[in-house]
Amino acid sequence: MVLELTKITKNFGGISALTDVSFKIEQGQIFGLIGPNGAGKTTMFNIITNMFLPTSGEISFLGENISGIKPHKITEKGICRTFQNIRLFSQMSVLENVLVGGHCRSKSGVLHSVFRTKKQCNEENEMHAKSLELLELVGLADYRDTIAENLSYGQQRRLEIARALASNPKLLLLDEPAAGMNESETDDLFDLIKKVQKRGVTVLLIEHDMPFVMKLCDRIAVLNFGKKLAEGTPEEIQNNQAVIEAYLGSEEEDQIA
Amino acid sequence: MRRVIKKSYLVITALMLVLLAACGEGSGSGSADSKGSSDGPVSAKIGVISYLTGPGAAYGEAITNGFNLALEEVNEKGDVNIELVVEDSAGKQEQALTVSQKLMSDDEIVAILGPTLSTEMNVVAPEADINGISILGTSTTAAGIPQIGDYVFRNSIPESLAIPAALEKAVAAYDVKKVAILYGNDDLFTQSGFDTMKKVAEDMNLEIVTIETFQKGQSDYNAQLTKIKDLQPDLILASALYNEGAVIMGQARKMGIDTPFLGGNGFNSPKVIEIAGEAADGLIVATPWFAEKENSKVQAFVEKYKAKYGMAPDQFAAQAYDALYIYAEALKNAGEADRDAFRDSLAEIKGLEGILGEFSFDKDGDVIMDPTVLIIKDGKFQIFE
Amino acid sequence: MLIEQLINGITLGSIYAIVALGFTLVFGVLGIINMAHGEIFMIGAFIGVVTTSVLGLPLWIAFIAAIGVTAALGYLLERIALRPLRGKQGVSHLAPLISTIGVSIILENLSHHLFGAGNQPFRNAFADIQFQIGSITVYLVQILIFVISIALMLTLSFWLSKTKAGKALRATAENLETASLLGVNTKRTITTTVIIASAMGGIAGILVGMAFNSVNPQMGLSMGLKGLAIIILGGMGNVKGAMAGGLLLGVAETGIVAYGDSGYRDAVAFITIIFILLLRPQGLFGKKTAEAGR
Amino acid sequence: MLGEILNPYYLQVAAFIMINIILAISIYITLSSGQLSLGSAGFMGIGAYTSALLTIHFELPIIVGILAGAVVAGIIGILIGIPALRLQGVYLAIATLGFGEVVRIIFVNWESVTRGSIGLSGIPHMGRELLRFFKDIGFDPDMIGLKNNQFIYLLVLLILVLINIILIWFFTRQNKSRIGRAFAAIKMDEKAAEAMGLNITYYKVLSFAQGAVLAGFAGALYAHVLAYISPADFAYHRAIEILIFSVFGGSEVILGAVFGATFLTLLPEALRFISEYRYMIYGAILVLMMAFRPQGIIDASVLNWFKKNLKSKRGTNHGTRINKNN
Repeated sequence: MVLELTKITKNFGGISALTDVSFKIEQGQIFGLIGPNGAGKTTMFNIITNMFLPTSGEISFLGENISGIKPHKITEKGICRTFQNIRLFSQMSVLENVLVGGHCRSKSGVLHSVFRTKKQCNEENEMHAKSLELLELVGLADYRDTIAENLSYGQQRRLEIARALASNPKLLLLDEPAAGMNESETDDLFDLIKKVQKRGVTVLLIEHDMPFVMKLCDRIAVLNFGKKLAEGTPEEIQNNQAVIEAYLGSEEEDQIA
Repeated sequence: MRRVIKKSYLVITALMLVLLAACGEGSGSGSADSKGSSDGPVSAKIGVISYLTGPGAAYGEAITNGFNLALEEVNEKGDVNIELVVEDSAGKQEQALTVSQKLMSDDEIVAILGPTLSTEMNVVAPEADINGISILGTSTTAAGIPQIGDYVFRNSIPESLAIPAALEKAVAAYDVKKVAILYGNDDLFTQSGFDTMKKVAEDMNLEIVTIETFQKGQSDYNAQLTKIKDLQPDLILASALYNEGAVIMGQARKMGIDTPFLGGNGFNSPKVIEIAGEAADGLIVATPWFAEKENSKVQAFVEKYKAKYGMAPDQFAAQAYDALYIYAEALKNAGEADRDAFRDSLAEIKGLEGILGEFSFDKDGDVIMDPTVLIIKDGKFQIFE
Repeated sequence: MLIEQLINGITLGSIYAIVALGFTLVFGVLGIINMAHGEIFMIGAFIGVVTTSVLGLPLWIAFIAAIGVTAALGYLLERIALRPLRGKQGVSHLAPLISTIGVSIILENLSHHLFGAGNQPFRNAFADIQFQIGSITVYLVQILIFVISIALMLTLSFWLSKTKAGKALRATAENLETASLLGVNTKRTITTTVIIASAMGGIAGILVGMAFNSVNPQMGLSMGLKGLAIIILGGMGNVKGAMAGGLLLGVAETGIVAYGDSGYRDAVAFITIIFILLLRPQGLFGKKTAEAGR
Repeated sequence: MLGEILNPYYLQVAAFIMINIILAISIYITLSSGQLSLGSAGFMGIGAYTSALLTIHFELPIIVGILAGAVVAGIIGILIGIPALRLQGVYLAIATLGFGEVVRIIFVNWESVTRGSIGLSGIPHMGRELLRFFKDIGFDPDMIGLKNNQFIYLLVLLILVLINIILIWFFTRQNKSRIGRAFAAIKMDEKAAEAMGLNITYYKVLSFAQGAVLAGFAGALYAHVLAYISPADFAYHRAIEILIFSVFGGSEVILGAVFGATFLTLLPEALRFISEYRYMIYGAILVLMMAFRPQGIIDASVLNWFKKNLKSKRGTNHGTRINKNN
């Protein structure tokens, strides 16, 4: 069991964004979280990474209760995310972005850094090598010195994934990774996520592109108005009557969009 | 990359030196033959550090005017031939220190006049002392300045001389028992004046009913004055610069406080009357400078100053005027433009008659002089009897 | 003495409040702390001196002149120091703060050059009208200042919440882009805001001149920092909070002079800033918001 | 010969440039993690007073005093920094502004220790103490043809230049490490940085405290170069002046701070008439810089240009490290 959410509820000043949502993600799965806009998907991400505290409920990661610990500690434990509205360090180079991602896996303090001790040199070299390898993985190796904001939209999304992978996550949270991508880019993304899965990383993703989700995911949970509507394999979800009723209209809209 | 940083650093250093060289130019290009020759007048250059730009520029301007007026007369007389090298300190310690270095490193400069503020003097004087060049403050009244070193002098009367003189007369005239003290606590000048006031009042066994402070830029003194009014002192000791002082008197009179005020050196200015109007009546100050004095030298100075600069001289101009005469006398007695000879003859000066009165240095290089006590009555400074 | 000091405190506090209203208006709409507001206030005071004492014109003309000049300064401030920064890519949220600090320095030194460093008396017969209530003297100016500050606060609250222009202003404050989509002329709204805020600074300047008979170039800085403390005390962008905060600070400062150590008078404001920001960043009267800044 | 070149005036100006560079770096380092502190004058004052009082009353060696000044400023920086971190952007700027003023007011009022506005005079002067030391061991500046004050300020300048080289080296290296990347990431997007596993609190306090240490350090040096300090030296205007050094020169790279401090210290010396309009020019610089070049005169692209030109001249790169150009 990688992640287990138990009865997560979140209220924003009386309005409830999530109500009693529970699901489990197994090691090595690609887990999809779908639902219409405003269903509470991104809120769920923010709660898993502890950017928001849940009003009630419990989050357990690899058997450990992680509710209430600081967001940066969450990353250290092995959960890392991307953002729906890409949040790269836009003035940094591509390589630097990935290096920042590896921050929590390195230790050199101020003095080691300034005096460039052996330990620090090795660490920096390792981080560089690893970052370059990740850039290779996401297909951005040629852009290592480009300033992040000059990348295309699809490239930026892939860079965010590389940056998140640099923290050696056991669980990777992707918030609408395919948004704004064209067909061939989406296909590349599909391959990329599969490769990530092969590296032993569990993936939880939010996505509106239904064919993409159905093709990619091992298991899917559906949120609607902050409640879990259904959970199961892609086939089960596609055939779930409640999902079809609640979702059909907006699914079509999303397809168009 | 490291090398790049180093290299850029070098480039910047070089740039800096070029700029430095640019700003140093011209300072050393004085006449080569200004050193005293055996016959004719003793020639010398004297450095002046003055507060010429910034909020207090008016002080520096008056001082420099005083120097220049005296300079003409002194050179005309023919005993000495002095050239002034004027530098601006902008009232800042760092700048005063840098320009003093500029002056001190010029071997032709025999002695220094200035700087304007006591804060600047605190920084410059030790440096002058270690370099063996005489420095004389014409407006630095804070305690302890001539004691900095053997080469440090002043001709401005310190508060420790002015305040007791004024207070004694005021106590006698108004039968003062209780005093209130009001002072600006974020300024060296007024703080130093306050220290003296408090000590003198205690020495004279006066009851200090309250001590109040104010700060620069403040415009509302009502809270302090209401408190003072309530305590009904016989006299208010106010260590303030005339700027704030005048406003304080204005607000006090409006509030119905008609107690006389006694101020320090900084309070003594015709501007008080200008700003406060009739509310200025009842201000007592001790000063070496009284423009109405029936003395031909004083009146000649006032006339000339008015003619040349279009305004009445204040005490800063007068002190500067006398200071240059003191320097001329010292130079004449020294007989040569030598820094050490100059210092020795300067320390010897005694009983020199100037527009402020008879002037001598004590053993520290501080001033010995009897101040005149004045009071503002009917919108005019008058001798306080 | 208590009542007299209370009157002193309220008078001072009312002036603080008017200054703070200008601050809070600009912050409320633009999310910018206008560090030049204190200096605009000071210029307003000098305009008052020049019109009445130097030119010998009546008081009401002084008011109009001060409002006119400070409003013009507000316009210039918006055009030169604020507008170029707006909507520019990669400009940090600190840029307007730094830019307005720049304007404040220019204005302070400009007035040094124009009016001299010293105090200028503000002589006006109106300032001498007084009433005797028992042993206590109350000046008409003191009452006037209090009334004007209350009136300005009420007008501003009413204007913001009830009128169309005010609603546009508040829409702009909520979100610049949305407001512009909704058809609000945001450029004009912002300019209006800065102009009105500056004019209020001008009014405060004249009132100070009348109440304390003293105007100098340094008072802008000291008053500006006090105003800053007040809007933090009262909650940023909160009109009623600014009023309450102003009175509170005025009375507190007077209190510390009357019953404590006058040397720490200025510290009251700054310690207030630190404590409020650390303990209750939304201010004494503000509502808590989810995410401040950015 | 040597004696003629070494005009104490130049040396003195250069010494102030060095101190101002340290102050500018202190602003730069706090800004590098996206925090604007207007309290630098306050920290400078804390450093200056700490060192001055220790050396005057306890006759500690100057170097101990200076280090103590930096440390005390740093500790207070941490104490202020931790709670102040909850504040963002402008709020932090204002809280620090308030802090700086409170520090000054305490200096003014705590007369038994600080002597109030009278200020502390008789602070041991770095150069004069060194001169005494050299004379004690039998060395007279005359031997190499120098006057006392030339020798003093030459020594002071050399020490300050050395300090500056060390500091610039230190912070350049720190900048190129994960620490520097963490600062930059926090500056660009705090939330994303946090999600990437950066301990925001730690790095923000670190950069704030480093800024405080530097300001305190510069203040202590200032005290021992002027030998006299008073509360007025550490007022709001000083904080603004320090800010301008960094904003004008360039707040994104350390050399920007160096350039800004150097240029703006020289400007009024080189052009005397400017002195009168100094603050007006400062104000205009702030406004214009924000409008047209918010990153300051020197930024990464200017440096890259330099880098390119220098590299092509030198031809080969001797470096062995693979991670040099990040």
